[in-house]
Amino acid sequence: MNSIEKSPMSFRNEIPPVWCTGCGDYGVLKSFTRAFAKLGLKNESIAIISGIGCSSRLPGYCAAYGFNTVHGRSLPIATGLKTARPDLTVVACGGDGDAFAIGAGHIPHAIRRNPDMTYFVMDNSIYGLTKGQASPTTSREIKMLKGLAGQEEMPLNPVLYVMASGAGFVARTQAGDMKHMTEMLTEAIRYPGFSFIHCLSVCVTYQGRVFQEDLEKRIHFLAPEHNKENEDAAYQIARNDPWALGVIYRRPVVAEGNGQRVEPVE
Amino acid sequence: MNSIEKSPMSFRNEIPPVWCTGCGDYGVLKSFTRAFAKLGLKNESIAIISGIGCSSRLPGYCAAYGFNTVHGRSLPIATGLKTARPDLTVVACGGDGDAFAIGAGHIPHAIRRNPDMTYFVMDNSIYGLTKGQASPTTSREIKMLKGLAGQEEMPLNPVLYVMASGAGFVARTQAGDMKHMTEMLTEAIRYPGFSFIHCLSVCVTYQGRVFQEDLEKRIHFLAPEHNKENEDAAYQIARNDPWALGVIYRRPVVAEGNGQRVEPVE
Amino acid sequence: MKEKQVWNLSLVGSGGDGVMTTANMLLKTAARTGLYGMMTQSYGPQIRGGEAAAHVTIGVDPVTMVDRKKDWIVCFRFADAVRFEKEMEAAKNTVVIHAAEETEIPAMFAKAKGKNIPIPFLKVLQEAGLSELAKNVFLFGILVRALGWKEEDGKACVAEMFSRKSSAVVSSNIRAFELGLHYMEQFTGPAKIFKPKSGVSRPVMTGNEACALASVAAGCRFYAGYPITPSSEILEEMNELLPKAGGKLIQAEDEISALGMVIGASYGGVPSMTATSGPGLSLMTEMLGLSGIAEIPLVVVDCQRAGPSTGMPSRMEQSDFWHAVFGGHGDFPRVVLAPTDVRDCYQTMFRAFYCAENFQLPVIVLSDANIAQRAEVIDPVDTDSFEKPKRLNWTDGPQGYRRFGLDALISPMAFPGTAGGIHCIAGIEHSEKGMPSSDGAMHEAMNQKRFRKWEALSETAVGWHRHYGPPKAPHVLIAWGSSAAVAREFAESHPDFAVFVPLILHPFPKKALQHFLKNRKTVSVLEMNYQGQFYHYLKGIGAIDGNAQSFKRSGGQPFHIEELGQMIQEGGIL
Amino acid sequence: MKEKQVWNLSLVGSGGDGVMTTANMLLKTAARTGLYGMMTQSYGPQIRGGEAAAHVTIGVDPVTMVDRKKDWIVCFRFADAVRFEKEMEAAKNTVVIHAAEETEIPAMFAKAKGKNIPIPFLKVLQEAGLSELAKNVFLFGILVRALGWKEEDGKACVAEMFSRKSSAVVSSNIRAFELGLHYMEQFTGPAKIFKPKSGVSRPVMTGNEACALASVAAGCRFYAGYPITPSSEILEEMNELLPKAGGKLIQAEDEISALGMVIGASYGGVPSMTATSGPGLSLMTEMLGLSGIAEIPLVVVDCQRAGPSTGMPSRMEQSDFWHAVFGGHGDFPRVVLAPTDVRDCYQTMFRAFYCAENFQLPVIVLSDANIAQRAEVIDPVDTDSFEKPKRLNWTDGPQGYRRFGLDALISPMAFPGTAGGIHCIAGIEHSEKGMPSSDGAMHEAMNQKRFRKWEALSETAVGWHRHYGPPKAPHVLIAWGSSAAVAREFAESHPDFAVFVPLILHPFPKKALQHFLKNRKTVSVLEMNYQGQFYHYLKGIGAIDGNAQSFKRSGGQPFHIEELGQMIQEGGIL
Ligand SMILES: Cc1ncc(C[n+]2csc(CCOP(=O)(O)OP(=O)(O)O)c2C)c(N)n1
Ligand SMILES: Cc1ncc(C[n+]2csc(CCOP(=O)(O)OP(=O)(O)O)c2C)c(N)n1
Ligand code: SF4
Ligand code: SF4
Ligand SMILES: [Mg+2]
Ligand SMILES: [Mg+2]
Repeated sequence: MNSIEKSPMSFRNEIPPVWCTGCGDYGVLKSFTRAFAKLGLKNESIAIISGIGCSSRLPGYCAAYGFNTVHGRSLPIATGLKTARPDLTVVACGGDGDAFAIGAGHIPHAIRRNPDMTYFVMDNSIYGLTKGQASPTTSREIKMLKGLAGQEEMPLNPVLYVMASGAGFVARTQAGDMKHMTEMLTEAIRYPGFSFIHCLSVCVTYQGRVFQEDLEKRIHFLAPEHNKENEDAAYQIARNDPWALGVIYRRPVVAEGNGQRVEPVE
Repeated sequence: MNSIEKSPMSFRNEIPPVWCTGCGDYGVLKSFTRAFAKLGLKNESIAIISGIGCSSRLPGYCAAYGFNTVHGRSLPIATGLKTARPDLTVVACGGDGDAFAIGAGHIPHAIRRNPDMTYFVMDNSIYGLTKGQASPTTSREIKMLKGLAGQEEMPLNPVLYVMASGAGFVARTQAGDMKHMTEMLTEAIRYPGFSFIHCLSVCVTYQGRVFQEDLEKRIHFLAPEHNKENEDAAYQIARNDPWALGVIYRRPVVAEGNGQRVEPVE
Repeated sequence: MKEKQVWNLSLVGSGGDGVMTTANMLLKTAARTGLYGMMTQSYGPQIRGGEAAAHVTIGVDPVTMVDRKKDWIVCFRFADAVRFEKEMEAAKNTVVIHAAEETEIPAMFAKAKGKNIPIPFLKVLQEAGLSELAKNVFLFGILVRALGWKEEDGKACVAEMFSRKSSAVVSSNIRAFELGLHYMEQFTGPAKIFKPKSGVSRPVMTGNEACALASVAAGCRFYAGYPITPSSEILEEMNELLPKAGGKLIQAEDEISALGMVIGASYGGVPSMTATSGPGLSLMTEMLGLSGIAEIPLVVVDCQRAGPSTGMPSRMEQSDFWHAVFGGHGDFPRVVLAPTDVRDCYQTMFRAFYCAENFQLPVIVLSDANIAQRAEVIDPVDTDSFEKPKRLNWTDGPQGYRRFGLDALISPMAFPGTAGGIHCIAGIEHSEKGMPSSDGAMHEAMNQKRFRKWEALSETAVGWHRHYGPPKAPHVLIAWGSSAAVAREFAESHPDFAVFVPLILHPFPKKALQHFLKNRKTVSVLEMNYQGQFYHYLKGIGAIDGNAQSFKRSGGQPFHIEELGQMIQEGGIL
Repeated sequence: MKEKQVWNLSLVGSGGDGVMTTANMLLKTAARTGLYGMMTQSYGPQIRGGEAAAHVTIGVDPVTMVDRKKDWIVCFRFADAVRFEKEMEAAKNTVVIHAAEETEIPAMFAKAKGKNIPIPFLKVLQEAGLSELAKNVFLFGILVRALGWKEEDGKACVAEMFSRKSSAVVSSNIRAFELGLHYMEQFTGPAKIFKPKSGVSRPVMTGNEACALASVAAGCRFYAGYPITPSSEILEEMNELLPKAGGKLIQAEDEISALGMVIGASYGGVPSMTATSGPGLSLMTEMLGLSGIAEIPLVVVDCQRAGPSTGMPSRMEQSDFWHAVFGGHGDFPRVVLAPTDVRDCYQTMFRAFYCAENFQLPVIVLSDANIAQRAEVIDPVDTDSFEKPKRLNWTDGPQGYRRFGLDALISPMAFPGTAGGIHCIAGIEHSEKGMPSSDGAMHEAMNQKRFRKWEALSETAVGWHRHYGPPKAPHVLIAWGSSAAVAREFAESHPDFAVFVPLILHPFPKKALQHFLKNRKTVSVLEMNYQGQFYHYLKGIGAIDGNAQSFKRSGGQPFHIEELGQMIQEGGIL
């Protein structure tokens, strides 16, 4: 695949991001370019489809085809594109609000269809772009601390949600670790079916330092003995360890048809 | 509660249902009226909120307040009603298309908010009202057999989906067993928090006899030793036994506040 | 004015009576013998198995509408017939055929002094050793005789209808057919004899089938949709057609997703569409705006039904017009087309893709429950004569590709995969290269760019309208969609009237109308909705003036000709 | 025409410079001293920490708009100022205050021959032992002196601003304030002295705050919403207010759900609302129709921003008008209101709930990014004088409750819990009792019923408009929403002009306008959108004729008075 390895910078355009200094999204952008380079992709064969949010600005900074669509709809648009154009490498991305609030209904269905594409969610547990309202993943503590609406609402568990919808590849990473992000993304893109990456990320403006320190304290890599092809083990992690980083689940590829599909397991 | 037990018929109005002869929804209607009678509810204190579909016609046949809303939106409307009017007994209901296709995005959020209401889904694995297209729960075999769109799509697992969203009460029943349905519904309404009932049902017109026979062959009650308060056990059933009937999960009620809420577990 | 050579028949029954099959066979046989025809269906509230009526009109010339006045009415149960009272009128010469067991003739048939033929269906079939299920084929035999059609044409149709069944089933149905044919002889000679103008056999199809066939012919290769009455057959038909044409189809989880997928596929360079009805169109509103600002071609067929909200799902109405033209926040160009009948669906879909692909904007086709689901015998369509949609793709060029160059009327599209055309687009207002901009001047310039296309399209769409009636007729009726037929029919028998029928509603062919209206005395706009949506639109754009009248009512049954006559009279025109 | 007593100031900085805080303190102090004022904010593309500008106007009389021509401009970095060039004009007398390090004065200030005052902010603060963070309070001191305000008023404001901080923070900021106050003395006496007409202190608030406060006062007890710029502050404010008023709030997962929850709560008998912006309004389309057919009261505030699609989220536009009036499949009545400024939001929200609750239909309030987010010193509002919304509830009665009785103009609502009022409603067309019906005649009757309410409401809403200018002025400008201010301002200095401002847009006060237009020479409609949405609407309903002119442009900055002057000139009116 990597006949001539391109530099990550060749996947970055000249546009300066609008993100706040210190925003986790900068790291994600770097890891995107690194993964593309590592995979030896042609720039024009990549399409990055996002919704709306700070994180959804990402496609605008890549030297690849990009579409910053409307709030919550990256998956339908990416699915349509990939279905019509299976030759492309399609990556959908966006924030936790985009994915799990307004976009939540598209997730199980994108997964059921199992297109060979990757969905990368930058989860800062807040609505960044609209200035700090609670997202579906905001913890009750933070909502109470900040006096946000929805204090009685339990947060959603993104990894469990996609597992339950039948995703074949599920990983978690964090925006502070470029190396790990790049690794996860590379593996996800290579996976011949729908792959999901949950990226813990920091919004320095609306989540701030306490959140970041807490995150850094809690995250840890999956134990090396974790068998990612074991669905039971994956469910254990998904349900009980929201801070575990790594590939949580990878359904074995039973047959690769012409569309490079993973055999769906019912 | 049951000072004077009313007759189930007192919860039925005079309107003849439009359903096909033999439709599973007739049984569901009966079990609704039986459960209301058993619970000794006042007719006017009940509000049944549905979406659009054959099954969503149900509120129109009950002697209770009813609202046959628009396709896929029973949960937001029911949540708004229950939040504004906690004194009411609110039951949302509808079909598998209504719930898991167009309505799928509202489910995790209704669950996160944990209003004290019940959601009853009549799952006939087909779009009845629109004449037999595949729903998110239609099996791949049936789609292939009938030449329906979406043959490569894996069906959704409703019980697993609501479990992963954090539902506190999850049961499965079937439209052919009035006694069991009534029992499940009674227990669900009594549960002080969001309760979900997955009701396997038959569409005689678009699913027909083979489907029904298959269903009857496979369904079975949960083993008596199943501990419904054990989340691990519940996940095992949810993941591996799509034909098990009974209360699959019941999160213990930690504290009943003034709003009779179940303490959310994060 | 010569008498129209048509025969109007209604068949009424309940689930299991098979009246729809009989009606279908009738229409197919008409088509086979070189005649024209149309069939509409009507159901009671029951999901399945309730009362149902089929209304069939057979004619020597193309049939444009089903008359309310019936030549023949067949009913298995009078109680069922009464439920469809509003759809069929028993006139003086109406022949009523009914099951012999039904003895109390209801009031609605009081006027029918034609003939009254009780038939003991079950008895006759039993005596012939045939199952009750063959009742509808027996009836078909009766009708073929009544129409004086050839026995072999009827037989061929029966054979075709049951071609997937066992030979035993076929032969017993053939016997039932023959039984009907001969049974009728004891009562009457042929009720009506048509001489077809030519013996050429023609296709029979519904508007939804025509939309699907035409779309694939026009180059559509991606469809995503969510089922909804009365549009679902387009989804189902495309599911048959697209794989064969190398295209793809997704049944989406909802309408937002459906149009999102269409946008994704079209962004990928593939002509794409969806179909829906009012509630779905409402849900697609945000996506329409995205298509507008990001200049992504797409086609939406809206099979209108009575609204608002869930409304009356199986009844026609023309009340989504305002939403099609004005729906959605912000300003963006869109095109709205409307076929008037099944055959029109062909040209309309070609034009829809032409507008979408060539001008990079969203196109809405306003069909309705009537056109969508009625079956017609149509003259074959020569799609080769239609202009093929063609997207201006960017293939290569100097550095600095600008997706939204302000200098071009139509900016070439570089779709993913095109080397050297890399760019990022958004639903956000943007610079020429697609970068986000919040500059008011750039926004104005981009609005101008987007609407310039729409104006250019308006110049291209010359002749996308029809007119009928004498050029000097003092009174003009403007009508669109399936309501155009009744206006046209009215004008045929009223030489004082002329009719203008736009096939493109927005941008509206204002010049053509103004030319047409020269020296006329009155102008009226006919449409089926409560607020007079099209009428107000025409006034708003200055196409008609304050003296024009609005003829309108809510949806339900199609307009009938007496109704229009009454509106015209009440409007003081006649 | 007398000179207006106003002072226009712009403050430009980057994140951390704290210009918004300074501007806020200025406005609050103005309010405290009995003056009026207005403040608008503007940001660059950076999410946070980028360039920002605050535009403040202080006046003796109520301030209706921020002028583009500035009396003073303060900038910490010239580079930032240049980015806001379109929003502020440096005129001959403009005083420019800038950081001393910034030496190259950009071209935009070339005309400013007023004064040019470089200030070494850091140095002065350092010398006084103060942190750089106090820069903006130091600046506030300078401005208080320039305006000749009382020291104690300024101090009180600083103390209030930092009231949640430690006393050390408060006292060091007070020192910074004093430093500024005295620093300025070396350069100049007061720049402008206003004598307030009374010393009464007035509230300062944004349009979004006013909407929230007024809604709760009007009886709203349920809110569900999804964040979106520029409406999110209504959600945030309601989240503070509702619990105290015994109400409930839900942050929904999307806008469809938000309006669904509102419908659910309102169905339960509780006055309910949501707020959103264009993309959200588009998504709410289907729910609006449900409210219309099921006759469920609800209020939606749409803080319009530049569209279509995501458009320019922080920029104003008036381009959701068509969608508000015409959006949605099928026919259903709805009411559209528009405040023209922050204070108007009070009365508008009362009227919105009055229309919704009393007439059982959906009401859309068209605010915009400008009104929503600008802060104003307003005269207190006497909400007691407003008519209180009142729903006609059904309490008890004889058997046979009919939710949609055709005999009543307003049918009483029995909400769940009401004994004896049990019924089922639907988005499906229905009988008087709410049962599904697919009968065309019933559909027509129900449409009539629904629109009768709307017509009755139209008769009630007498005087829901304003006019300005001489009754015999030959030229009329029609304007709505925040664009009304510039029309009014123009007319103040042009006695040949009169202005008509509808506060209810739909149903439109046609009679009042026609009365107002008698014997005028020209009529023009001013609005901020590309297609001239309001203009075409007025023509469509016959409120203006073909001679009327349309003055319009896409959104971005508010109209300024020279711009309007030019439009009028180009229109051949002046
Ligand atoms: C239909 C619609 N509703 C709401 C919005 C406003 N909006 C823009 S981004 C956003 C959420 C941002 O949060 P998230 O998706 O987590 O992204 P982040 O900014 O945190 O990266 C919202 C509510 C919108 N643009 N469109
Ligand atoms: C917005 C919208 N989209 C589509 C429809 C059409 N529609 C009505 S019911 C239905 C699905 C019915 O299936 P299900 O929910 O499983 O109910 P069932 O009829 O099987 O009981 C659909 C697609 C609609 N009414 N509204
Ligand atoms: S607001 Fe938060 S998420 Fe948005 S750019 Fe700033 S730090 Fe990043
Ligand atoms: S179509 Fe199916 S689901 Fe609908 S009423 Fe008939 S049997 Fe029931
Ligand atoms: Mg976020
Ligand atoms: Mg179903």
